[in-house]
Amino acid sequence: MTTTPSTTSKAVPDEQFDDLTQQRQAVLMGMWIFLATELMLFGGIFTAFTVYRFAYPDVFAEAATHLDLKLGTLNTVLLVTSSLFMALAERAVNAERRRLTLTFLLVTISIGVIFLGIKGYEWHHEYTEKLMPILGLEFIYPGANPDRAEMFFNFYYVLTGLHAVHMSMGLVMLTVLVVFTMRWRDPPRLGRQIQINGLYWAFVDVVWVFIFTTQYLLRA
Amino acid sequence: MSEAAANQASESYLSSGWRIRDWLLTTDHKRVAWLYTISITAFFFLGGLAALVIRLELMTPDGDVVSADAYNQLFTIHGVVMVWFFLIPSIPNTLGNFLLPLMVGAKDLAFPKLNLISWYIYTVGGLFTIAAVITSGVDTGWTFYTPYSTQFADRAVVAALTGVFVVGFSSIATGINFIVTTHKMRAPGLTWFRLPLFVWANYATSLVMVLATPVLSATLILLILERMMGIGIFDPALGGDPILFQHLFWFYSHPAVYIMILPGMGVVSELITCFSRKTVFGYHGMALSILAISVFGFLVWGHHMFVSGQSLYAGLMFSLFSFFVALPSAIKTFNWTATLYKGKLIFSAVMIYALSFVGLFTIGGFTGIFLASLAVDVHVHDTYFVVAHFHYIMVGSMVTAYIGGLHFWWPKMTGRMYPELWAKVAALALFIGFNLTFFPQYLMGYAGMPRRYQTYPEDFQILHVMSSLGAGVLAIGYLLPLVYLLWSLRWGKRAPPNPWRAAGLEWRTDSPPPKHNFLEPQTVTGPPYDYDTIDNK
Amino acid sequence: MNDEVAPYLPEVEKGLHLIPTQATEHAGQVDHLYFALVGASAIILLMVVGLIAFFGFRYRAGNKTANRSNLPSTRTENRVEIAVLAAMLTVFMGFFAWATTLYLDGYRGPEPAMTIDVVGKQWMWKIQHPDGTREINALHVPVDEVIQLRVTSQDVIHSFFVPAFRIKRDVVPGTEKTAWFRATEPGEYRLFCAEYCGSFHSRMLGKVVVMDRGDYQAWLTRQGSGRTLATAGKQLFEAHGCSGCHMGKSSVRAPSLDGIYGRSVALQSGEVILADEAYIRDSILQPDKHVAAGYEPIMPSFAGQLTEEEILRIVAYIKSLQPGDWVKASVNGNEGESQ
Amino acid sequence: MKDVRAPILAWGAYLVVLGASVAATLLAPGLMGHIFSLLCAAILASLILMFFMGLRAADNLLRVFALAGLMWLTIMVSLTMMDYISRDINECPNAQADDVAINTQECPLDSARSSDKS
Repeated sequence: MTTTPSTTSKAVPDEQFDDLTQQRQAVLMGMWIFLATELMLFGGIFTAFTVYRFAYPDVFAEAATHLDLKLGTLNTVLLVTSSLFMALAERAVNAERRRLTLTFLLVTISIGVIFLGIKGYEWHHEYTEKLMPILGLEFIYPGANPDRAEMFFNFYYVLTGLHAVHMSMGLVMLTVLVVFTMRWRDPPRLGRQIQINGLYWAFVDVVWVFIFTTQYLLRA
Repeated sequence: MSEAAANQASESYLSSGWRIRDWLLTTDHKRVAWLYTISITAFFFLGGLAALVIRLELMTPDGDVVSADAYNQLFTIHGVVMVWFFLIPSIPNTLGNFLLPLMVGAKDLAFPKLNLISWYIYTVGGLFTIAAVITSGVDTGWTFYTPYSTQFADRAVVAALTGVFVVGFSSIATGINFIVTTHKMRAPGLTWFRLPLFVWANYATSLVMVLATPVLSATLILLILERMMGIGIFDPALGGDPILFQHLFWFYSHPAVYIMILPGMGVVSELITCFSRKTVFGYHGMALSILAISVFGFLVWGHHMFVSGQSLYAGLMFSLFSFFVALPSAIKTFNWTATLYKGKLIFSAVMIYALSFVGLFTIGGFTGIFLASLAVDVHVHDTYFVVAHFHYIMVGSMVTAYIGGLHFWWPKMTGRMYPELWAKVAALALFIGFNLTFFPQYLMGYAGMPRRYQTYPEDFQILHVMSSLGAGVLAIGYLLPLVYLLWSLRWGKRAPPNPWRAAGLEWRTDSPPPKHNFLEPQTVTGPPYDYDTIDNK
Repeated sequence: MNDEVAPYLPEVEKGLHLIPTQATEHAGQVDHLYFALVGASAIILLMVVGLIAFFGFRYRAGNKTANRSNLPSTRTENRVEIAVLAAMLTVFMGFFAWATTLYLDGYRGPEPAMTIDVVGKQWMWKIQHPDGTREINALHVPVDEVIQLRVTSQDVIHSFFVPAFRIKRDVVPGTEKTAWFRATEPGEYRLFCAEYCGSFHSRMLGKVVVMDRGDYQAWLTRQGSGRTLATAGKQLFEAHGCSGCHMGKSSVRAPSLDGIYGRSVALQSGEVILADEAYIRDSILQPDKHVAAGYEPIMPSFAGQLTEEEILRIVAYIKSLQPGDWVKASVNGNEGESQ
Repeated sequence: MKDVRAPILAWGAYLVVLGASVAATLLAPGLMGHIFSLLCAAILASLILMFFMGLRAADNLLRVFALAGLMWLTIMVSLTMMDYISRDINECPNAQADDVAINTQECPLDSARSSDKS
């Protein structure tokens, strides 16, 4: 939203704003509203999931046991750790510590990439187990009611897939921030940008908490 | 300040810079508003053209103008274009974009670049859908009901869905922009209960856009995945439930109706107060009822599904809520009427538009009560009664408000006056044409004529012919303003800053306004619509 | 109207009825509610328009004599608003109660005398009576009996809509819904599909025939006698050599006929036609008229070789065939399920 | 660099709650375990919202918007579930597309009829 590099390091608000406080509040508010829309986006899919979770409780609980709980838990830990480093990066940039900011951002990105790697490994594993009922792939389910279990896996792929898309977008934005941090032109502005992106990154984490809980933990 | 600098600052937003990039890369909300106006007008006439062919086809009971598939594609084009590319963005993105910053005394919207991007998203998404629909055809209707859309309609459904999905982001961007602008960028002294009702209406609309549109996006994602990748969430063959699609779809699409009508209510409130020369009756009630509609609008989506097979209790609940949501609308209608009481009424073209709105909205609103009544809805559901009802709201009311508003703020937007006499003719043509088109549809709806029928039993022909003739008159009512408004751009009289002696910050600046809207910061000291003070000055 | 559906259009109920025929008691009750709603809205609309007209005249800008002093205070405005709100709330809740009661009456009917199965399919209605009698796009029912319909769909969502009964029920694949009615007037009434279902949505029409109980029994018997007719038809079918081509292990030369009745058949010409009695009859007498897609027009006409009665028997036989009655393997090519 | 204690502590608390949630799933599967896990999810989400997203220090307006999303999500889920809880999703469990193929010997609905609620 506010990606134009400012020409001076002196803090000047964008032309539509009266002062920096107003700008900061406006941007923050805009981001929170955007996150509310993201919540509703995932919420639509969670609503559908809830409907079927109630309709086929046993089948879904059984199907969940076919996911890899260890890797899922590991990923949850990784993601919250990356959120922690993101939060630390925000504090580092506010303290005008360039190297520290850079380090924290890079750690955040690395953990994010590892997360996606593990997720990809999980998908691959499920693919080899023939538990991937998409694109006309063979679906061989070793339990009762394969039709309804297929529904569980449908949701699993939609939710984790959409989440992975959001992660990837977050990673792209974080990479841009790394470039900005290396340039270190306007630290207060960079601080705002890191704060906004940190909100997004943490939100993706919140979504993951619910994906993890509903997909991995509600098992028989 | 030197004279040259002063001149430059006070130069109108229209006169500075006419290179292509000055328009296509502008971040000025007023220019973006124009970009939107142009796209929206194009889409409106495209959708209208489809409607005219449909009405032509329905002149006779047989399918003799177009083939059955072509007919289905036509009403799909009409629905998709009118709902997503015209009605939803219409007032917020044209008048709202232009006026919201002016009305709150801001230099621009909070995120001008986002505003420009939203236009690109909208236009690209819209053109993409149109291209898909025209080259390969989509015949699902604008509702995309499963399983027809996922398994049986063998055309460019995915492309159309993608286009609609993309356009959703433009709605969201606009919504965020408006909400933040209203919250954070009001002029000193402009408290919430001093805001013009137009701002209230756009604020409420934005809330609905922001909270409802993502659900549509989620639904469309599921639909696209189901169609492309075989992820069958709604597929009955996999134990899925097609009704779930309807729940998710209408969770967006019913509030979307309020996205369409609320801004119209805001516009009409402005017009009626100005030409009654007095403040609106029950300002607080008006503002709160706008908010109430936007919240209650989220609780009633199930009334689209009374015969679909949702549970009995869900039906009862949604019916009850649907009656509730009619209450604030009833208050508003009453207040508009009461605003006339002891006013000094001037029957300009704008006022005729506004009063047409009140009449048409009353009819459309009350037939909404018919549809909220379970037993009656079972009979008229999916018949022309419903078609007539929502056209009374969305075309009769909303488009009338839009065109009325366009006239009212035309001098502000362009610096030119439109020809008053022609405007009156157009307003009357619109009112008469509209009623002639859609009133017969109520009658044939109760008589049992289902909607989306290309051929029909001969008994209904007389009503269909009336309706088609009305559509012709209506077309004139829409084309006339297009002609004389364009004419006025060049030959219209120059407009003074405040030709209507109207209240509101937007009238304090020049017509057309300078780039940053106001030459000096504005403050507000009194309530809105203080026409007593203006007239007695 | 399209030729294909013309035979199914009801004979009666011609001419425009703004209020459709009231063929059930429920229809009359719905109409009462409708009239009340129309009345209430007319009153409100007249009030709004009347006030606008009255104020418009009285307080027009040119009228200097109008008394414009003593505008209502905010407090008065609030009171008036609340009064309007309360009045509307009362009216609305009245209508809600009325409409809901009526709906509940119509939702769960009395104990049904019979249950008829209805299956929607692009673009026809298939109906099966309790005794197994089947019909297409027509529903014969006895008068004054509580008829329960059990509706489902084979493909997309349709909606079973009989205006004269004021009933409508969406027909959703994968679910089974019920609707009921008790027709009070013998006659023929329109049956529409009210939920958009694809290309020929507007031709998915039918009729409901309400008959006196005796007539209904007679009708059922006539349909039932189809079984003995069919047995005779089978002998004719074999005697005239039809089975040679149509029943062969690999039906290369001619389409297999089991289960053809009531199906959509793709024709060589690219059209799709409903295999009803008329179609089967035409195919016997004028085989070149509708050639099934993928086959040569080699079948000879049997016009003049068969008596009308013999044709009826053969038609009855073909109608009685179910898919798989013949060798499963021979069912190919001619499936012709449209879409 | 100030106030790094709070996010690190929050992170620690997160890991503890997460551990409890996973343990509950493994040790006490079934309804109680599920409810516990969902409660844990709510706590985990709140921890992130409060400490990593700064909602603890944010002004009320932001909290309202954060809550508004949640509120509307609740509306969507509860009203939709209201429909599903009060009807049987499996009204015709066997009436899947294949079974409903017309032209079968019996009425397509017979199979559904025989399998439940006769």
